[in-house]
Amino acid sequence: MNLSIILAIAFGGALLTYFSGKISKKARDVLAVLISLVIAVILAFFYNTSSREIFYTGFLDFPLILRIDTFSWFFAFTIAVIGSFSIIFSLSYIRKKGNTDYYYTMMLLVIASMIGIILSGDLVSFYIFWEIMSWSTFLLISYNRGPAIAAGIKYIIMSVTGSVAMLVGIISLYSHYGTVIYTELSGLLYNASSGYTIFIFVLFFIALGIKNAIWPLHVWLPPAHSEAPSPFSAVLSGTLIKIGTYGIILLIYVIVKINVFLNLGEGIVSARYIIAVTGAITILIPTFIALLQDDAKRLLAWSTIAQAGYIILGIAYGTSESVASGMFHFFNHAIFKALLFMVVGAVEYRTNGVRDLNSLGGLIKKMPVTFVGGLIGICGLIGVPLTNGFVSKWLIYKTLIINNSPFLAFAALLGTWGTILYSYKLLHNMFLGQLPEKYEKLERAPFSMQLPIVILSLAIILFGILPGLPLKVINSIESGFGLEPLTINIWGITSDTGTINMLNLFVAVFLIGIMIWLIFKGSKKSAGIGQYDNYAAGTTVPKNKYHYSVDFYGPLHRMISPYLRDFIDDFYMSLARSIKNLGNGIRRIYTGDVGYYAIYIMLFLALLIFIQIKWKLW
Amino acid sequence: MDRNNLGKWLKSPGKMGQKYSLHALYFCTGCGIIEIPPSITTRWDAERFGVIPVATPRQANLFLITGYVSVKTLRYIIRSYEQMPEPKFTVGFGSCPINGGMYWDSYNTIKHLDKYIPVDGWIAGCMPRPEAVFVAVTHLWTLIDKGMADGYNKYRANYQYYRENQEKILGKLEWPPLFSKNIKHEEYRTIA
Amino acid sequence: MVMTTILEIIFIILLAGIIGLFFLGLSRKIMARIHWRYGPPITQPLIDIIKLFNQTSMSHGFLFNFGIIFSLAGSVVVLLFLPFGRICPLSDSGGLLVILYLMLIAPLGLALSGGEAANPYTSIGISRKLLLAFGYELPLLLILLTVMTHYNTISIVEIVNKQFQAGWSFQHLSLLLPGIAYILILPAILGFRPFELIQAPQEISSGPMAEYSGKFLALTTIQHAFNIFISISLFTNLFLGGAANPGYFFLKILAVFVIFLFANAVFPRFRIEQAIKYLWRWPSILAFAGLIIVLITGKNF
Amino acid sequence: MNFLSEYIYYIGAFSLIFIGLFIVLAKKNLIKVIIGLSIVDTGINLFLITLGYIRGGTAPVFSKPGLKAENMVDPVPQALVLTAIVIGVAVLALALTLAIKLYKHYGTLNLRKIKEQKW
Amino acid sequence: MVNPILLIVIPLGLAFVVPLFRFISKKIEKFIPFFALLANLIISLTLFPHVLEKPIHVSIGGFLPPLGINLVAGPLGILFAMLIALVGFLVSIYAFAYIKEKDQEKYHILYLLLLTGATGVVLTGDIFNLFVFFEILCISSYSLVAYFGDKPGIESAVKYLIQGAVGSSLVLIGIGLLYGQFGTLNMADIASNIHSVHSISVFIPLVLLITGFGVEAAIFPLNAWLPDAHSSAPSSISAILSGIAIEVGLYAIVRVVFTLFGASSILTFLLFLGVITLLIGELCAFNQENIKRMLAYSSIGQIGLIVFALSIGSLSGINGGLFQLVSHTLSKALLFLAAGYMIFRSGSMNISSFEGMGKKMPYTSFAFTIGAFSIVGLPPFIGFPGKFMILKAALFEQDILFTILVFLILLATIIEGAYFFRVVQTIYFKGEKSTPGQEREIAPLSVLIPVFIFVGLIVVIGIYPKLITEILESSASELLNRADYIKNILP
Repeated sequence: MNLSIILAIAFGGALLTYFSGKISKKARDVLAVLISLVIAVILAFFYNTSSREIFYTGFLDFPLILRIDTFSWFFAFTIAVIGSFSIIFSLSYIRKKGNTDYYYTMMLLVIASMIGIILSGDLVSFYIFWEIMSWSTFLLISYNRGPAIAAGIKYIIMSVTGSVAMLVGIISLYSHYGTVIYTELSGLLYNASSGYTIFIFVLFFIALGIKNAIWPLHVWLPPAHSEAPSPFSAVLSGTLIKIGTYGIILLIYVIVKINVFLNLGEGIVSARYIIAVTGAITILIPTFIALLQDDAKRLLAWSTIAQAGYIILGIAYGTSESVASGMFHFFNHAIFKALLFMVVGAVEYRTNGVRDLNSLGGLIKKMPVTFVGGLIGICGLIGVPLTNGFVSKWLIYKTLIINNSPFLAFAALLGTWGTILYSYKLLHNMFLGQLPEKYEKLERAPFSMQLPIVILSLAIILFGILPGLPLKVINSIESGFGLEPLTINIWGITSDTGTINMLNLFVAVFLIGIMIWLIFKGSKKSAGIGQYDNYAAGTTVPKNKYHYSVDFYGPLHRMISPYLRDFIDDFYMSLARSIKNLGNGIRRIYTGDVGYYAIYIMLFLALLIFIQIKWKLW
Repeated sequence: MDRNNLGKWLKSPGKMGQKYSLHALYFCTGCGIIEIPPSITTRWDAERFGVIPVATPRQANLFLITGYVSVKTLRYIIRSYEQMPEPKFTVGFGSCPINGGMYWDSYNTIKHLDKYIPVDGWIAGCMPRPEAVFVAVTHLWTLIDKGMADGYNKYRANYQYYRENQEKILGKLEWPPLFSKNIKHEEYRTIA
Repeated sequence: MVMTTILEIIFIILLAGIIGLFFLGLSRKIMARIHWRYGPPITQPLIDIIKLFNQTSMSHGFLFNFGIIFSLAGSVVVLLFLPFGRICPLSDSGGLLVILYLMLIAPLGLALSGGEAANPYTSIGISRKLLLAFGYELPLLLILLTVMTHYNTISIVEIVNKQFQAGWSFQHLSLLLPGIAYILILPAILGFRPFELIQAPQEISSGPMAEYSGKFLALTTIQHAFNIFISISLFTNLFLGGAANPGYFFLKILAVFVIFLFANAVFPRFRIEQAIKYLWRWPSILAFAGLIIVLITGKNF
Repeated sequence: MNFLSEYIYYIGAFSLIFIGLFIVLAKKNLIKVIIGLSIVDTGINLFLITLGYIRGGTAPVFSKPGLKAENMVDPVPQALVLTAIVIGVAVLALALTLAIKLYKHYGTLNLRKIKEQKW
Repeated sequence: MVNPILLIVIPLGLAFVVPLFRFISKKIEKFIPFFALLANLIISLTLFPHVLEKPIHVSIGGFLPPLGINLVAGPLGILFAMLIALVGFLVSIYAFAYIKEKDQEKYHILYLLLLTGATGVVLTGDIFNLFVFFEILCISSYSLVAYFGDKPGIESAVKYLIQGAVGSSLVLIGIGLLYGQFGTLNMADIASNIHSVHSISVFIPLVLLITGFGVEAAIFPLNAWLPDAHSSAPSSISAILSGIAIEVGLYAIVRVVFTLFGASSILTFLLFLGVITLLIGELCAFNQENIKRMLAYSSIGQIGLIVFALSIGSLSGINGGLFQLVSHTLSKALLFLAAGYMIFRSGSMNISSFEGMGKKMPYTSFAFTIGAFSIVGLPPFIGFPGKFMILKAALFEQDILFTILVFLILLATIIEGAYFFRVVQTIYFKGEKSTPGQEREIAPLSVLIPVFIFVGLIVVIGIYPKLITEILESSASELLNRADYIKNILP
């Protein structure tokens, strides 16, 4: 099997889907799902293989290379799977809206380009796919119109900013070392001056950080994630921002190499520490901001930034445990954040686009499967033991504490407790509490929505109990990076400094749960009552008078909201405004008066002569 | 007081539990409420007998009707009573719930509380002193022991009657009937 | 080996339940005595539980039931990770971090259960409960991080062992401050005064428990009992050197509990903002100072 | 004085050019500007002619006997000037046409007022 | 082998035949530019392989180079001729449906003359001849800008004319000075003697020529005519002006600077000038509401980028600059054509009037999007290799100055991206959601065909840039190796 075939299927499939949509809608749906699944299945066969091929030689002097190893397999496979679930989810989500052909094509194009990025073996093809991803994402973010337009423009401007910076980095590397192929570049920076390495680092981090939404570069993410169509939000949040993560790992561990990276700077001003602290800030501030959100998807978007902070923290910290936790958390986050966006999407679908947390409620009675998906999703997000988020978070806390960085650990832990608050708010305000009367007749989510929700929920539990499965892959990636692999078994991790065994936990929780359930079951049965039979000081609960999920964390809101303006966003907006004003000002030199124009010509002539007389240029 | 009688505890734990853990719901339904604070605080300390006030009818099994009951209050009394879990006991406090008392000819108080909800015991007087509360509690113990404090069963058995009386004075009630018909020993719908 | 573990587990759970209920009764008795009352018998919580199990109850649905089970199971599982004297059945499964995480299952479970009740009071109560938890977690995390950094381990068993060798944590200045901070936040963890604002019976009708009746109330009472036991024995293990045998351990936690009760019987109630501000100020500053001292003086082990 | 008589044509040509440019830069009436352009053209033409001019030279006709090549005027600038004149006329004609049209639209030829196309 | 002089003769001759064809049939006249440029395209394509081996030069009238006027068809010239023929050909197809006036023969004559002028400029080897062709180009473009005779058109044409006339006067003075010093008009001849005279006598003509041609090439601050003229000309002419006229002006400058004067020291100045032009163009375009004005300012920016790239002075820099030039020609022509037809339909040049165009005119909108992406430099479109090559050339200098300039260029790219993406969003995502009954107004085939040929070229060259890199490389080396150029013409 050839790697270029995957790309051919992916890109060709995207175009094919568009044209098949002109013929038959059924065929298009089937084709879209089929293509995404086929990519995932083909990628699955590449497990534990490594190969490398030149797939195109026509671009200037650069042979474009594809390669696969465990590292890229891990990312590519995750992306393909999440992508295909999102497409399955889209089947009914998108049916009500227009432009369906366009939607599927762009979706497949985004997935294809992401896989292209992951599989590429040199920086030029990395960049090409990166840009294709950027613009196709842009075209899909604005799909919902209205506020999505501003979101899209914000995204693409930041994205272009990042990618031009990265382009400079790539070309600079090429001009220094004469190659852009990972394997040839790797370790070459060992001899470079640290100033140059930092230059390269900064350039790449602008691009990767914007895509990964590291804190001061995150401003595109909340509007983009919240305004995009929900299945695409799942792709965005679950996989697209992880492309940034992939790039960062690639940069640090493949191109720069771990030994150079760890020796870059000293103590607190080392690259490692600075990036890790940035990661910690990325955890804290967005977590607090997420607490204040009233829009379900915007809340999840801020949460995505915060979780990306964990990943960055883990990857940049540079111990083998932290890197493992970063990659494991990437995997977990892809699953549970995709799941949560799908849950919100299902609710949005049934309630005709309502995402305002203050006007939903009580949907557990109407959409139980979706609710369970949401519950498991937030458990994974929080990292409740026996869900997948737990092990990755445990690893990062542990390595931070053992290696004597308690403040980073504090940030990570506090972020988790903030996560509890906002994720509970999400669940409570959508599914729990009072069911508004207008939603009395709501139906369950359609099957094509329930299917990915159920599978992803099961995956969360599965990888929570058997963290060894992904950790095994991560281990072999780490040994490729020159890090010491962890000692793992299928149930957990053993080491001198701290051991975790999910089997013990699972059995304990399971048995005790069963025990308590038996006690519960054994005692008197309870009568079922509805929400209108509530205690309300003797009165009946009024039906549509008020809604008590509004302002759920009011007291905290009052306390912290003055300190939590997104001043970074304000900064960027004022920057944009001042560029606009500058442009408007500069435009005034074209006064419309031809006399001035003639004077300009003469002035230019005078300037040229002056320069010659002054400096003798030629 | 047989609270420390281990044999009785083993024989009928439910009954003993009911006796010595009376969680009282006391709405400020009338002037009688003024006697409740002394009885639960330092001077008389009802907690020695396991009588403590609770905040919601869900957690309560003793309903104290403290004083006169106006028509408006009756609605809330009925609602709260129906929300209490079984077994539950009602005690009318003062003479007004018994026969109207000094409001015997008032147009908007009810004269006989037991027409609307079943009452297991009465404390006469205007006002009864806190000691009288304890007398009522000990009396209630006896009734529970003998199985005679079964107002909640009566309510179930004669629900039509009560509901009719309630609707006669209150007009149509907002909540649906608690029991569909007069049921003797049938549990209502269970799910857990 | 497995048999001993299982026996240990059963032993710990039973003992913790008994001790927790005893503490609950004791607290009521001591409170009454401080109020110049006679007070209920010390077995009163048990009587309440027996009664509650014999009552009917109302349920709002699946999650209403499940949340309670979830919450209680979370509390019980924590017990298995805490050294009780020298007994700690699951000492090798994650250490203090797992305990931290498992401690959050209980409030989460109650919150989920209460959430389905769709009662206004419940919603307000849950909101307060989670906010209060957020409030006390900030100092608590700093405290635990100080301890873990000081001993450079995440295993609570090892922390206890090291205290056997080198004396109680209280002897080190760096851990004395966090220890005091822990005592300051203990009422918030347990929901005692002045942090009774979660239930606040006069205000929001016992908050998250407003819809609980019968067995639900019984299970929450048991959970509360476990919670008292867990948070006090965590303190004992971290700062008072644990104990070599269960009896000695019991005496230690009893002493801590009684001191704590006397300290807290006289307070009125905070509002939620005041509570969070308080928690983020003094205990956090103390714990932070401890952490700084640990980082400056270096690790002792 | 010698300088003046030596370079009189150049001085004249460049004076014309600068006068024309000044008119283009300073005047606001379109017609005057066009006249200025035309003056510039004339100046340039004069300049080109001067380049090839030799004082007392003859026409560059080789077939005529008795004429020395050194005394012949360079014919190329004259050819250039012919072309340049044609171009100048074309521009002038076009400019005037446009001026008429412009006047129809705006009712004025004041270039300071014709400022709709700007920024 | 075909004589390259045909490239000039065919359109020039046919231009004046157009009125004659009116007598035969009025319908036929619009096809004359089509055939003329098709012929040109074919001729330049057939010349192409020969030129790569050895530049062709033709002496007109049999006089040998220093004396007579000669044509030099080097790789650079043929590259430009090919571009001119291609764009002219496609735009002439576009004009079938776009130019609807009764008396169209003026349009076609002037159109052919414009292209004749452009082709002449790039093919000639004589500096005065270059000026003459340049004037043909300029005069026909003045009149084409005013073709519709509406208020903005006339105003812009007048302003364009005044600036252009001043510019060409300067050129003519410069040529006169050159002739006065060297006694010859042949470029190769001048080039071979350029170092024999005092530098002050060289730099004045150089400065005059740069300024004069700079007006047409729209270098800042000589570009004030451009936004007016581009926005008020007919869209087909805007496409030609933006895609060809500016480029030809640029060619003249490049020819003068590289071949005629070999003045590599002025390149540093041009480098800054390019960056400033780029920044100012993009900043001015940033908040434009008029789509064509926005595209015009964007052209200024792109010219700045090309000037920057050419002024790097290395082989790869010139290579990148020429690539960017080709890419700009194709993309900007596409953008003007697509936008032009959308303006034609919506009746307004305001960007907000494009709302919902994505539904109404799906193909045109799609083409516009491709053009916009290409201009911004997104792969896999033609703009990307161009930008890539320029950055590569700049960074290969390994100079901190170049790094700073590169960052300024990228800043401009971001600004450019911002306003182009805004338009793309307006086309697709703004306005009312489409209703099922809404009918599409698909553009006529004669619009779609050229537009989609442009799209095809943009995508194909974007994916396979090697298609044109060969000729670009030999063009670049032609520019750099003055000695070869001189030797070829004056053996």
